[in-house]
Amino acid sequence: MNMTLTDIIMIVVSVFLLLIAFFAVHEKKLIKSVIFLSALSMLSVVSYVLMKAPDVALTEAVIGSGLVTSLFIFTLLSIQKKEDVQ
Amino acid sequence: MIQYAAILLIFIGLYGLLTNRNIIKIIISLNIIEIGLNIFIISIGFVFDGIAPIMTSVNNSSALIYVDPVPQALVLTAIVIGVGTTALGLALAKNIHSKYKTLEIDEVEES
Amino acid sequence: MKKILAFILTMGLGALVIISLSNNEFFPEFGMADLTERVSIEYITKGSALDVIFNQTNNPESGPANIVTSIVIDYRSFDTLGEVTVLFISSLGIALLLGGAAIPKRLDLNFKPNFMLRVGSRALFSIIIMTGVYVISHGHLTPGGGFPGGTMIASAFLLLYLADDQFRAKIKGFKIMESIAGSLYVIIGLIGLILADQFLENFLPNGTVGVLISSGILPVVYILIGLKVGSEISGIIDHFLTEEEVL
Amino acid sequence: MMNPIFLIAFPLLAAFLSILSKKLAPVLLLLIALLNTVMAIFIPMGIVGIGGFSFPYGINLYVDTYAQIGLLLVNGLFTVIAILNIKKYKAYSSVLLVALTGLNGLLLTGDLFNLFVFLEISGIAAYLITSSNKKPLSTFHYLVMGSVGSSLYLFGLIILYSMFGTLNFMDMIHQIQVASIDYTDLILPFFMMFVGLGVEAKLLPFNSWVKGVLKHSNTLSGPMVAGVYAAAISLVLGRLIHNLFLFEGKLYLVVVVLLVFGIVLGEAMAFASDDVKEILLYSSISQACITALLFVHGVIIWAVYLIIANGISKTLMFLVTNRAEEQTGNAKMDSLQGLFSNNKVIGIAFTIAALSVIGMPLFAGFVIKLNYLTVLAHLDQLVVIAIILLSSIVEGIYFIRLLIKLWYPKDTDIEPIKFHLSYKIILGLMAAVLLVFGTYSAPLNQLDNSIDQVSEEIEVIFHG
Repeated sequence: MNMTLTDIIMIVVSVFLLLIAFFAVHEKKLIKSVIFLSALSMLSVVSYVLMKAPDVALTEAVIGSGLVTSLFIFTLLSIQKKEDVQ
Repeated sequence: MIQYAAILLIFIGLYGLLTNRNIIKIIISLNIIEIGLNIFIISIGFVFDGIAPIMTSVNNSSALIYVDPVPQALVLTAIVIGVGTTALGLALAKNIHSKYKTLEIDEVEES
Repeated sequence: MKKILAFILTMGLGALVIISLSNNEFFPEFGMADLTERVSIEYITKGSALDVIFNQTNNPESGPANIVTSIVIDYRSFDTLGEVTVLFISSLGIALLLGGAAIPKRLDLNFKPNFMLRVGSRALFSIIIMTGVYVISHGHLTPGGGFPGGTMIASAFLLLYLADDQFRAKIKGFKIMESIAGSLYVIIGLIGLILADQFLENFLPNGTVGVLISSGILPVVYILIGLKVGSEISGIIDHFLTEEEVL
Repeated sequence: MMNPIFLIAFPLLAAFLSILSKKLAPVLLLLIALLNTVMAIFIPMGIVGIGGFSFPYGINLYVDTYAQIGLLLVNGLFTVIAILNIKKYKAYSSVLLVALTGLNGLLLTGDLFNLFVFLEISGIAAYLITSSNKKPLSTFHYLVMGSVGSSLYLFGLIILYSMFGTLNFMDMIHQIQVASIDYTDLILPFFMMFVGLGVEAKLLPFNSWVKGVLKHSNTLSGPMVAGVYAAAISLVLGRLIHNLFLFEGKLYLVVVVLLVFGIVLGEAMAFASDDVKEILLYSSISQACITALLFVHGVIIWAVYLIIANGISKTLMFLVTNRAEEQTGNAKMDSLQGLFSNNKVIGIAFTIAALSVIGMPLFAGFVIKLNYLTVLAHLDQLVVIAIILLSSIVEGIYFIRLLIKLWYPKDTDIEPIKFHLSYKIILGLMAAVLLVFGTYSAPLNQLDNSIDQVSEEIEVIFHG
């Protein structure tokens, strides 16, 4: 089996993708679920780089894990603050 | 291998959509579907010994074997559309929480 | 129990899709995509019989050396116009949904940034802005372009929001920038219609492939998109981080 | 000089400029809506390229009689709703301008990925319009369903792209015709795209969002979602079904069963409910399923007329009901009892629209239903005819019951609901259209199935 390095990394990445997605769905605490989502987004950046798509990797890195995660965190923080106020 | 993982990722997102009752979890499942779909779109354009579709001074001719640039252009659009819907979903989640004091769909007794 | 059943069902559906795709002989294997049968061979060779050579070919059908950018901005520029509208409508929607605050005030999260963080972030702010501007302006040569560059500029503002809990960017300025950049993009499209008989056509000469000042109006369009995306996402961040001033 | 791209570029330019000044936005909205309606009349036919590239490589717009009728209907209904709601919903002017861009883009575009982008634009605009109902959970439900729908559509489209290598609508049809492919390989992408679009078109698999959105709708979101959006999405779906999907074999069976089940379920739910808006929304679900069924069987011209008649009558009925509900507080049948006794004009208009939907003679609905049933008879689709006739009977029962309730007041007189003069004029005009085409139905027969010239255009391009 001439498994070059990239083939091995691809298989590892796809296994991790499925694992982290499953954890993200099954996690009870919201903060952890958001962290798993951000990790999933970072993994998708790795898979874009492996599949020779630098443009998409850059966009997904900045928007996917950067912006989307911060929006989720801000929403959770403001909801947490409202619940503490009650 | 990545292509099959991407398709399964879409269906894990769908599974998350079906079983979760928390609004934030539903938005997370939507994002998982979009991430899986984007990886699938890029995976159909991959060519084994192709190079990134950018001409530089090193690989400077259009005769070289490139990866398919069209799915990458489509994914650029799909990512930003995903951000648009996610941001709207989160704004709605904040509104729902401030109006009904809960994020669980079953507890929101909307008539 | 219900969850396990649902999981088996969805995984079964996924396996069904995978099987039906794998024994569909028109659907290429993972790495076996043949570009000559696809539309993309035209985009790579830029429609010219002889090879496009970096730094040599003069005035090809579509200027950018980055083929993905040439598709996003030149061949399928109408998609990107729709794309910019999607971001515009979602930032408008967030202003509508979250914007009701009469006297908006910063959401006081329970962390007090110390003096060092506030000063340090000012320095980092300009570096991030510079990277964003670089990524936008070199969109037609290197990976990146309007969308990642614009988001980088917005993340610079995000840094200021996080580092200083009293900081509030001037929303009015973002709105004007967003509106002007968007309308300029449509007006460039209409000029293309008047000067060169089709909407969004590149009416300036393309120059040689790979030079910074090349591919006509496209870098200008990408800069406009970068500014628009940057101001819109900063507006979204501001709406997420402000709340009603409760007197 | 008159280029179809203006129908998309001017509303977009107006939308970008409208956020600068709150006062200017409503004026801009009305101006652009009227301009679009006028432009939709004089729009030239044929393929219009964008970006200056040859046919399959750039994106192009395609206009034939089918698209002209659709544009006129969608822009006209949009202007009507905008005029009637301009005072109450000033803040939504920019959102409505973007919705106008999205709807025109849906009807004009000749590129399948561009269709996905415009589907998202009009979808997000629709989420924001329904957020005016002040029910964030039903808007959220609509957002989730809409996102899943467009993701499925994109999934199916990408499979088609990887199989045939093109995203252009006509190029894709040509490649499928040329490629010797048996239909079983096309089942997965076509079904994904059909279900994806079916979400927005209120067809069965994913239309649970319709109840939440339309039940709490107001005079802006009700007619907009039930009238304008339903018409635009049905036209787009019809064009795809007629030219691209060409259902056959197992997929044809599955689709027909889904649609028939949608009709029966819609009628049953409408029959069982006592809320005027619920009756209207379930009837519009079953009408959407009937329209899709007609497209699947190739009855193009009568399906388009059905979309026009439904668009007009649903917009009219939702405007009347929501306007009345604003003053009485809830839309239950008995709380709106005797509504028409003191608003004669509105009552007549609503009755004409209701009777036209049922298909009573003397109204446009009758002519349309008669013709498409005869065409179906020629195709000997007996099961489909039986279902449609059954649904018309059930429809007749609950609409007549509704009309009786709304005409004859209870003994206790309720405070009179007054309708603004503009309502009376515009709704009267719309009802008049249904009446005229009911009695004088000659012009309906001028057009025939050739209004959708996509296949002729492909002949010209590839074998011209």
